[in-house]
Amino acid sequence: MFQDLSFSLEQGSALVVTGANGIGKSSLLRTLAGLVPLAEGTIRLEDGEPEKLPQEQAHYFGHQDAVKPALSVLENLDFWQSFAAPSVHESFSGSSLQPLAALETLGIGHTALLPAAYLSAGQKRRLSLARLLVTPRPVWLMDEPTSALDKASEQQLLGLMNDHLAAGGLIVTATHTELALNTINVLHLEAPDPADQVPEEALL
Amino acid sequence: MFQDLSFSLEQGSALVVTGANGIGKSSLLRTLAGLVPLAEGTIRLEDGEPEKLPQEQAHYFGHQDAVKPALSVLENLDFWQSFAAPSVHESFSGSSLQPLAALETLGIGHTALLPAAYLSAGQKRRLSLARLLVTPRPVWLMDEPTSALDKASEQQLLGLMNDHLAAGGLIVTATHTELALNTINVLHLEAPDPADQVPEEALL
Amino acid sequence: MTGWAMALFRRDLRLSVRIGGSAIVGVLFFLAVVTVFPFGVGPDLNLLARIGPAILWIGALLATLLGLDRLFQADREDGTLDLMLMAGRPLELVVLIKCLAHWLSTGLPLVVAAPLFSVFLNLDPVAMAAVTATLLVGTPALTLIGAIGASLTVSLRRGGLLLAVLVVPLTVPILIFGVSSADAAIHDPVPFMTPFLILCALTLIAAVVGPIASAAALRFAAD
Amino acid sequence: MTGWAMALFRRDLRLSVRIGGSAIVGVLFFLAVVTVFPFGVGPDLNLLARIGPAILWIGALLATLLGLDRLFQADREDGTLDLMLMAGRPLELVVLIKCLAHWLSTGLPLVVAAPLFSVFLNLDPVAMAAVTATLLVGTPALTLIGAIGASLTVSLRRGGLLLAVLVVPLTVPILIFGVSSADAAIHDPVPFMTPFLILCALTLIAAVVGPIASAAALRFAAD
Amino acid sequence: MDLGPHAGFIIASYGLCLLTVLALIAWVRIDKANQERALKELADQGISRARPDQGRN
Amino acid sequence: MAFWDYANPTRFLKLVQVLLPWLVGLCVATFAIGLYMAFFTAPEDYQQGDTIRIMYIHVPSAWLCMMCYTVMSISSIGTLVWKHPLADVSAKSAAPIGAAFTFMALVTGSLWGKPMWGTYWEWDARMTSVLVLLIMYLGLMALWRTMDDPIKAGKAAAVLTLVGALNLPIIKFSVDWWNTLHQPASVVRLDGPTIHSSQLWPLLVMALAFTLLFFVLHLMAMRNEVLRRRVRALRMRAASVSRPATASASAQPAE
Ligand code: HEM
Ligand SMILES: Nc1ncnc2c1ncn2[C@@H]1O[C@H](COP(=O)(O)OP(=O)(O)OP(=O)(O)O)[C@@H](O)[C@H]1O
Ligand SMILES: Nc1ncnc2c1ncn2[C@@H]1O[C@H](COP(=O)(O)OP(=O)(O)OP(=O)(O)O)[C@@H](O)[C@H]1O
Ligand SMILES: [Mg+2]
Ligand SMILES: [Mg+2]
Repeated sequence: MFQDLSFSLEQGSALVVTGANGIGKSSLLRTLAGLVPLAEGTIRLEDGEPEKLPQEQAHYFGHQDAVKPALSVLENLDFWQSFAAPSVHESFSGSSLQPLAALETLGIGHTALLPAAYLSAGQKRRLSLARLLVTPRPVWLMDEPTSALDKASEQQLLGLMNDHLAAGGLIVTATHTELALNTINVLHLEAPDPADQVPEEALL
Repeated sequence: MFQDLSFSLEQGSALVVTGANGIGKSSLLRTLAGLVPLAEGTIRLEDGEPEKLPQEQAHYFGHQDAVKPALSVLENLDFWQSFAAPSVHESFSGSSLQPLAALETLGIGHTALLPAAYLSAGQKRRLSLARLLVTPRPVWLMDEPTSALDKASEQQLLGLMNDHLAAGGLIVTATHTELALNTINVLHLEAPDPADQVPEEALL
Repeated sequence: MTGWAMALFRRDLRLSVRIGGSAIVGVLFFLAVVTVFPFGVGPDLNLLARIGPAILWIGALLATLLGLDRLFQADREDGTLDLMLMAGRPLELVVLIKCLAHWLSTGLPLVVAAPLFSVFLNLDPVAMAAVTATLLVGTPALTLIGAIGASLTVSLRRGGLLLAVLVVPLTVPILIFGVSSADAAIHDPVPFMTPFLILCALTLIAAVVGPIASAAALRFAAD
Repeated sequence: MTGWAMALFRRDLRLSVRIGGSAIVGVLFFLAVVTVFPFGVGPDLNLLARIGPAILWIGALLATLLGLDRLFQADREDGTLDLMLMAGRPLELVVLIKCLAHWLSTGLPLVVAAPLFSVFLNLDPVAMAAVTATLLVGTPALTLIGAIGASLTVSLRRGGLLLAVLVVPLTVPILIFGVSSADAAIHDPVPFMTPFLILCALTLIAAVVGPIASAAALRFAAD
Repeated sequence: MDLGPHAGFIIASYGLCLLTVLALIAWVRIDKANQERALKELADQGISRARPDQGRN
Repeated sequence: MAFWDYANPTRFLKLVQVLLPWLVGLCVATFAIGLYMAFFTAPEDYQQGDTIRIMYIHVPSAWLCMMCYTVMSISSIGTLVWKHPLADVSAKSAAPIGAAFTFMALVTGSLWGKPMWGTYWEWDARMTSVLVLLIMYLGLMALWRTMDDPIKAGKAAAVLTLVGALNLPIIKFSVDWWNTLHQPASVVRLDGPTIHSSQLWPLLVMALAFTLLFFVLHLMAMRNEVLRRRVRALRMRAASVSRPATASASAQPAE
């Protein structure tokens, strides 16, 4: 899918992936998350916990919210806190919040006891975001994190992302809008000139 | 769902419905299309065919394309031409195209014989739009008609809409963007002050 | 048939042929039910012959009902159902035609497979013919009644099992008369035509009640 | 169980209790299959008693397999499955725990209902106890084997019937030993324990093979 | 009182009926308590019916 | 006119409040009388001995399970034709009660059948159609549980209820036909001879008691259902109304 793509990212910095519709931003993130197998090449997290795979030290925040409507908001979050293995080590000083505190931070504390079915799309998204706050992991992979969020929540999200960077975390995010992050690198994906394309295996 | 909403629309003019996310634009269009039952009030199409329901004289162009991937593009369109009952009368002079001509008009004539599964999102949307051209009906209900269309197709769509208006048709459309239509009325939906809300029947 | 009806019929047939799977999976499920019985009951050929018609009927019943869940769901998910409601065609007829196309593509293969499978159950030729005849007349009724369940569960993600549960009580009479006319043909003294005619009558009733109830349910589910 | 396993288990149980339906619908389907048989076979109590264990086993088999289609699908559709793959927990264990929770909420009710339903089939108390015991040991195996089918069909819209067709061949040994140990208990001379122990062994094998195969299939389906 | 040789069946049927009725009563009571608790929780959050119905039918 | 006035949910709740204590009292009293009569004044049957006492709960619960389906059918017409919100509340809350009465009829019938016929279950026409009725009740309950929008669920269930109402006579008829074909008249039962008045009176009193019990439970279940819908609507409001509070939440994670 990708040709000649290689990049490395320093601790405490963010990589913003941009490019046209359908160019492969989401696919890149899913590859980093270990959800799409890598045809060639490697992903390495230096200075991480060596016995863990890179994706086990990363949070993926994609288009789907993984919110169960039948459970209450708090139950949803509690589950992810217990289920996702935390990953901490010396160079990443991020700490984690308690579920209720995370919900408060994201402004949906008042819904904690309601079934998640009653949340609006934006509220669901914030609940999904709270996952990243309750389990510390150094890498955040975020696919269009600001979609379905209004302006205020977007600001708040940027604040959280900057805090994560400040704590020594990494962020890779795909986006169509400008993000005001502190330490930022941009990776712009472009379709190669068709004449340039290596005939793919899949074309057979 | 709506309180105190009433409007009437003249032959040959367009109504653009605007408002914040989740305010009920789509619901309004679906109500007009007869897909959501009306709790109170009436929809009347004066000067239409009296023996038909209003929704049987209207085309609905919503978020879903109703395109069957297993059928070819032409088969998809042919089906809708034979299936949807046309509705013509004196004050609406709109004529209809043959399926192939409609596809050509929308710039997807070359795909006519391909299975619709091969179309991109934007092409599917244009195929869905071709439905409105092959069966004449005076009222067009369009929910965010420009979504997934690029600039050029958007212009073309506006041209078609203006033609429809010129032929004496009616258009009701919900949109977040500006539309350059010739005869335009705007209906802006706003959330009522919560204190003002009449307790709903659903509240029991 | 008028033009639109023919167009709908052809489209539905084409879809089920092209998407494929559905007919094959239905017949395979039928086969699975039929083969599982000898494993359960033990290889007693007389016993199998005795309960053979029942097994075939029950297999056909389950295969039909469980295969019906996508009858309207596919159309609802891509927005086709909305447009059908607005097309200005009587919805009852639309349902009837869809059922017809569905039966042709998934019910008829079951009927065709029944004589083959009855070999596994040690049925003699008369019994084989009788079961096939009753299935030919009875499975359309199952499809038509099942359509009610399909439209009731059109908006649910877990349709299949619930559909079967809702519809099974409604199909009891069809099953009873289907099996008893097959049995009547096998055991000479009892007349075959009486239950068979009742079965035909039930199919006709289903052809009226099914589409009407199903169309009503679809209208309510539209919103 | 460690914390995360308990959390997963509790979540899955809660979900199936709250979303409701699934257990009720499974038992109802079981009941429907059991009642449909006499309609087919005729109200001959001796014959029913003879094939009763088979009917109960086949009913439980179908109810289990057809109820499995949402085991992973629901989690895949809302993105939960992706996150589970990244959670850093052994996927085989995750599958095992999900199967356990699923069995508790839909398989166990079937086992509990079996003695009740066996009254309709005129089973005597010994037969009733034997069938229930074999179901108690055998249905977990059905769930575990069925999980393989569930993960193979996780990305397909029409899971139910296809899943059953894929998995039925794999479950034949369980069915055979289940029914034959029930039969053995009923007809004194044959020893009950031999087939019953084989059934237990099959369940243990299923508890190993099922989660491993199922986890592999889920990993491939992830992309 | 003597219920004859089949006393067990009589007692069992009356007993099971009693149990069923008790289960129904328990269901109704528990359900009511649940709904009222939910209403109270909402009321504590300041959410209650905005205005009582004023004869709107 | 009175009916339509009380058909407003709020007034309905008030009416229930007033009516319930009386109904409960009446129900308990009737049960006391009925049970006393059933066990102490009613004679034992010369054929069946004391097992006849099972009749005093079997027959009323059998009647009630059919009446309950009738109530649900009427309510379903109310839902589909008049679109009245209380109609589907009534249909929904009747289903579990109907299922319970059907269960009672089945259980008492089987327990009566064992001493009388020597078997708990016979695929007799009457018993079979009651069993099918039970499946229908349970299916309706499952349908209601799986759809989360109560309005939609109500309409779907109403369609199914009415189709079932059409179907029940057909089932009854076909099952009769089916059974007599294979087992002509092997079932001896007592419905031929007219019952003596010393047995009829306890039966009627018990039937009255069961009917009152049905209404008490139905009213209570309907009240719960109204409350449940209120909770649902309020929760929706709770989730959406306080949305503005979000913007003011602190932007710093509390570290
Ligand atoms: C599970 C088994 C049984 C079921 C489901 C059942 C069901 C019913 C039903 C639905 C009725 C009401 C019929 C009507 O009023 O039209 C009824 C009435 C009655 N049943 Fe049963 N029954 C069962 C077993 C028995 C047994 C074993 C006996 C007695 C030997 C019995 C004796 C009666 C009597 C005496 C009546 C009243 C007859 C009448 O009102 O005409 N039932 N039963
Ligand atoms: N499941 C899939 N099967 C086949 N092709 C796919 C699949 N998912 C994505 N693709 C293709 O992969 C390409 C990259 O898709 P991707 O979703 O990564 O794009 P993107 O850059 O995220 O676009 P957007 O800006 O719309 O989010 C697209 O051409 C798409 O058609
Ligand atoms: N199926 C549904 N069930 C319950 N509520 C719904 C349903 N669909 C929409 N709503 C609610 O109805 C309201 C109006 O939704 P609608 O889709 O009409 O908004 P919209 O104005 O079209 O928004 P957008 O700009 O996002 O398209 C929303 O508050 C939504 O939560
Ligand atoms: Mg993307
Ligand atoms: Mg909209």
